[in-house]
Amino acid sequence: MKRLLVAALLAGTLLSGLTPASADEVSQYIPLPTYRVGAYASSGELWWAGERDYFRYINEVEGGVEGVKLNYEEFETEWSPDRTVEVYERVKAGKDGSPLAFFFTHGTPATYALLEKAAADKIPLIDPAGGKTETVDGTVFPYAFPLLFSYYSQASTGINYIAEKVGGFDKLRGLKIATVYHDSAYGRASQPAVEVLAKKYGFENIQIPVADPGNEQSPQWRQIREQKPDWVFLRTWGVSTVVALKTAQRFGFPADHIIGDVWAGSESDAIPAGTAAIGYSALAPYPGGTDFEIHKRLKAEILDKGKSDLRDQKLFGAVNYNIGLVNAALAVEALRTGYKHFGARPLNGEEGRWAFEHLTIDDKRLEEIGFKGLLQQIKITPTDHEGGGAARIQSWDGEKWVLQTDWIKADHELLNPLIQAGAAAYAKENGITPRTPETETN
Amino acid sequence: MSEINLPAAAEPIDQVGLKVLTIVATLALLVTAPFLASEYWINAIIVPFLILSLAGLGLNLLTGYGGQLSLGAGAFMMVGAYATFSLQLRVPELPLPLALIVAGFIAGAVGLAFGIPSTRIKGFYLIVSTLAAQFFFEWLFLKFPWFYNGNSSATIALSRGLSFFGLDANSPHGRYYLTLGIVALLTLLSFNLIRGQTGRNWMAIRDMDTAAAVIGVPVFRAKLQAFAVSSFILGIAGALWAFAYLGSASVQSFGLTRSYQILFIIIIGGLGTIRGAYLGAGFVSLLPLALDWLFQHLFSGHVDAGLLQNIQKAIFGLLIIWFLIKEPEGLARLLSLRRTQGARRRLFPS
Amino acid sequence: MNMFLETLIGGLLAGTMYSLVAIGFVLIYKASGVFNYAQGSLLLFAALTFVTLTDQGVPALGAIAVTIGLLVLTAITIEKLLLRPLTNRSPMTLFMATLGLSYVVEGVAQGIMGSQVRALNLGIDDLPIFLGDIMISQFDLIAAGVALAIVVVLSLLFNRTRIGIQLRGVADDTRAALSLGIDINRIWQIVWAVAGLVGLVAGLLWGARQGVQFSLSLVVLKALPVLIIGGFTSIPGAIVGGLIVGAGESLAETYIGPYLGGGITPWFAYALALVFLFIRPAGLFGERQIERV
Amino acid sequence: MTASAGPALEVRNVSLSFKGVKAISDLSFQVTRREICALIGPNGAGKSSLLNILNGVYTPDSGEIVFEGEHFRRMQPLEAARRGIGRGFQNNALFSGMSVLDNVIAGLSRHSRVTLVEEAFRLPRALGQERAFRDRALEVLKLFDLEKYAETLVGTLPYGVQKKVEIARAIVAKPRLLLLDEPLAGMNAAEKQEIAAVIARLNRELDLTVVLIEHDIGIVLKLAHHVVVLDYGRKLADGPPETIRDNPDVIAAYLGSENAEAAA
Repeated sequence: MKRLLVAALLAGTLLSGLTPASADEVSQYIPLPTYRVGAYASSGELWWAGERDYFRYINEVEGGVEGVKLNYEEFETEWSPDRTVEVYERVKAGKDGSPLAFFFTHGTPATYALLEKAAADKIPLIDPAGGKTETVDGTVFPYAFPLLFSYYSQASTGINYIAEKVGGFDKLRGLKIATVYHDSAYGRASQPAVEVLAKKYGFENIQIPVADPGNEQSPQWRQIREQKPDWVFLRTWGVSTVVALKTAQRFGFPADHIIGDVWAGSESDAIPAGTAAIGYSALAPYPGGTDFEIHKRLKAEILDKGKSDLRDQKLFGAVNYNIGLVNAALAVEALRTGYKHFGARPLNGEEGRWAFEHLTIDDKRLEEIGFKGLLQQIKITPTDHEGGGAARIQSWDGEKWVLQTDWIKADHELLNPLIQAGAAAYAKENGITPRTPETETN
Repeated sequence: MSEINLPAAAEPIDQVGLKVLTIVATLALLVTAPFLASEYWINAIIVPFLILSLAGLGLNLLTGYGGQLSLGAGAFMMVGAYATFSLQLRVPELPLPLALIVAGFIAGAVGLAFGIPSTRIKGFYLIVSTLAAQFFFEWLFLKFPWFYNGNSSATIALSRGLSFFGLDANSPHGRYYLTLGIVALLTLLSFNLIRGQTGRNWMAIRDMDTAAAVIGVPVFRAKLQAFAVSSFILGIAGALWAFAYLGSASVQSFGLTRSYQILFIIIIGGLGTIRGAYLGAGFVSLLPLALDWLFQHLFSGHVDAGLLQNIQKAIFGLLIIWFLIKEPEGLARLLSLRRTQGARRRLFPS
Repeated sequence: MNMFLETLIGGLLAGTMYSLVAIGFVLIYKASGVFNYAQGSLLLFAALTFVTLTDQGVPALGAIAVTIGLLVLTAITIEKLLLRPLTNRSPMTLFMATLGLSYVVEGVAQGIMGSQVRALNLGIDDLPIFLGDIMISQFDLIAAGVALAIVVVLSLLFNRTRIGIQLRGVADDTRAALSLGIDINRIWQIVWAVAGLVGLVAGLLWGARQGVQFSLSLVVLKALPVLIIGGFTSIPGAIVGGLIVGAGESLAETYIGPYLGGGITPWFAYALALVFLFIRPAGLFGERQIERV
Repeated sequence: MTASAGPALEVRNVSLSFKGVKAISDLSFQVTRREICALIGPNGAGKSSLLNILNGVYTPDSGEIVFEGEHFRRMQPLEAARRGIGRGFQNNALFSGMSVLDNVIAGLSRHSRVTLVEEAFRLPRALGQERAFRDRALEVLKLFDLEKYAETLVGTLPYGVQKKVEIARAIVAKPRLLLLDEPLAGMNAAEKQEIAAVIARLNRELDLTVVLIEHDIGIVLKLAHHVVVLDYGRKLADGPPETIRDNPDVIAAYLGSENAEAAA
């Protein structure tokens, strides 16, 4: 009996290696490494709901992208980079006749882990508002796309917003700005940018680490109480954001002087913090809310027809849900660009790269796809894999996120040399010859 | 091969023949595997399976044979990986195989240091020492940029790739043979240790450490040896995990969940057996795939994806409990051909 | 000096939050000799159940009653399906079984109730109070009071009720208790249920602090050094251990952290516990094991 | 063979307590070289605790032990083994996950001279030692007629056989002092006679000093040269078997009514 069980499991596994081929029409395969289990599931659940709802909308309402259906499939990773690598290996050859045009990593550490592999396999890694900042330089990193909003841009936009609040960049001189960060590669990713900004504008740069998972932060906030910074830039993630806001309240630091980054600015961060989050602002390359055109379309076609992946429809329009929508839209628009160039058939990795490198979403297109206000204008080029670098600022009013500003751009002139220097160092260390896009064909 | 002709009562000739046949078949399979399996199977299943087996073996020497419970397997893997990275970066003259060995020794020395408390602390109190190692190294390797050469992502990767005395081992096949060779060699060495005096000392301590001391087993030395040897193997496994499987790694690759995973491998596979590590690693690598497949075919579309994932997690937990209750010796015994060996051993007597 | 005092007091109060978690471990360890790794998951399960019920509009008292009922059922199930079949197995086997149990509890709890972060408002305003220059957290003060109340209630339970006295008998000498006809399985069920209740209290307080979500189950990692320092068998030990860990972490992060780049709390508690283990292997209040050969 | 004259073992004013309860109070006695000394007394008299002090499992609160002329405040288990003190336990303390042969070889551990590397690569020295250990262990097993069980997992054997394996393990490294805790417990009469004969032979042929704890007074009086009677951690009587048998204190306190009959 026991042996039978083991044998059955083994047989099942072997069979799972063989994929059933569905014949007639070939769709574009899109694997989604997801985390519905584990410490980060709370952000994940909504994110996948957004992605799936949008893909479903494209498939069922718009009949696919240029007629090509999207075949998306989930793989559980628990946000573990190792398991994401496993998923990547599993899917990189494509499925059911469709090659892989790109791979969503759904997490900065996973992007780091896959950087070299994907470059070797020629598969674009898509990690909007995440990834490795230097990979903005597409001449050294042709297959990495930290779309929208790199970590340097996050720091810069945050400082720009503070400058706006205090009445100009000259007023930054002499201010103290503390960064409370999750002590990980993610948390530290913005440090070089803040350093440069501090030098340029003459504010004092205080860096305070919070060790993972960060569920007790009194020492950190006591330090803040001692050093009395004027503003706090919060670069935490998961539970450490909630605890940071709660502890800030306890130590009497005003929430309206705390600015969170992208990954510290969702409902999952604000709701559990209760009153401590009122007035807290966050960078929003993906604003929350349901007032955007796309939400009306989704509500009518997906939610009201009971096809949504959302378990709790109250969370429709939550920041994490909208992250999913925007990511899905970026993928769809890139594919569309590619299909127009290569023909309406599943793309491979190299074609996928071309597609992303020629992705342009202007205001008119934003209106058409219903993302006006939710997504910034995008123009990706072979030398700029970010393509945006702006965010809106939203504040928590105790119930929901309220948008405070229009798109605030990061200071790319200041940041680009930093990024290029980092990319050049990487190229040297790894023996990569940066490509020269001008001379490339197609 | 003269033994085959002896009228050994224990093993009739046809059984011995069968054994030889099995070994030959296994060897043939191992060598030709890359040509039978797809690249996906080699990269994503077989190579990690081999490395996890090696890590399981390393932990099994300490926990299954030496009776010292450790929740720090990940930490020692981490030390091995970061040491290999540092050596390849800073001592480029050192060829990879030697770097791996030196890294193993560094991991072994670290394991030895964290094993010192075991001479005063017994049983599961020891998990404090091993957990301390786990958290300390997660912090250390992230905190000081020297360990990852200051790159902004805090990850480590071998910039020159894998090579084995001039042979390029970067292709899937290269990685497979590199891993297989190291795993096979370390398994053989471990096997030799286990059936010799060292193994006897470890098992004596596991079965009854006070009695072991009284009859003259050098408990202090043997425990430290167990920590050092186990960490040596774990360190090499960690380096392979980072560079032969993942390609690049960060502290998250060797977090607490990795430590648990290695522990589960040996519980499920069989504590205190060599092949248990392999069986357990196979089980742990394949079970999620099998459950995925099963659930996709049974419930796809009917049940919420989040629920599915959580059910799988619960099933995994149940299997662990079930193994501990029903088969404390794990798959190694379950699949054993010699089931008649008598009553069960009791590991870790209370 | 004020800074030092404030750090110390803040740390001590935060430490009682660790103690609250540790008490649940002590109860189970005393009665069944298990280091129950799943205590963190049970804590998550309890808090999640409560929040899910109140979100559905169930009044708080009703939600507590239902949660307690579920915890009792869980305790009985665990006793029947896990403890009983593993009777007389080594502490390490039991520990590993509870590791598996934590997967089951987490999977079931989050599978049914979802993994969204839930807010939990206990109506405690967490505004700072000042004692002279020294700032004290109101929330932590209340948590400390709750911890104290639990200790008082538990010691009354142990010293004044028949069940409690039987339980102490089981803890002191299982074999003798068995020979006296004490139903040890029932004792286990009761103790696991009580530990679940303590977990509920701890889960609610921690949940109010950081939201009810998966990471609640990680507080188990904070409880272990507390237990090592205080001793696995002593409830006062859990309190004192919590205070030491809380104060130690807080002072270390403030005064040693800057020299090491900060963020040292995850391992500092373990290093502290190791030091204590070397000095007093059984913990401050624990009983020394006598080896019988 | 080292010290010319004097006792092999001397216990001087040893006291031991657990959690404030006295287990042994101010106990002193001597064991002469090459004698079999029996410790008798009711349960809880402190007999096993005393053996545990002698080979370093427990540390006495006060007092000292003199073994072959050297004074010890506290003995370490490994040190005791190295100095030639062998030990059999009351409730079998065999290594249940190992074969009978391996259990006995484990008793030779302190004679091992090969390094980890030699063993991992099976270098000649490691193989040679392994062979020598195996031969020596088989030799001892033969003494107890246990060769047929050599490869059997020890936990699967009957209690009486395990008892023998334990004695074999205790003497395999040729100790000079052998401590045995109830070596005859749980055996039938024939087995008892057999083991008693082996103990007597070891004592005679190997010049082995033996300290044993035994409840079977009949065998004790025949086997032992010297008897020490303990009661509640104190020495009640000390002398050759004949005088012990007639000591009224002993009869009153320990032998009691039914035991007295058994002794007669």
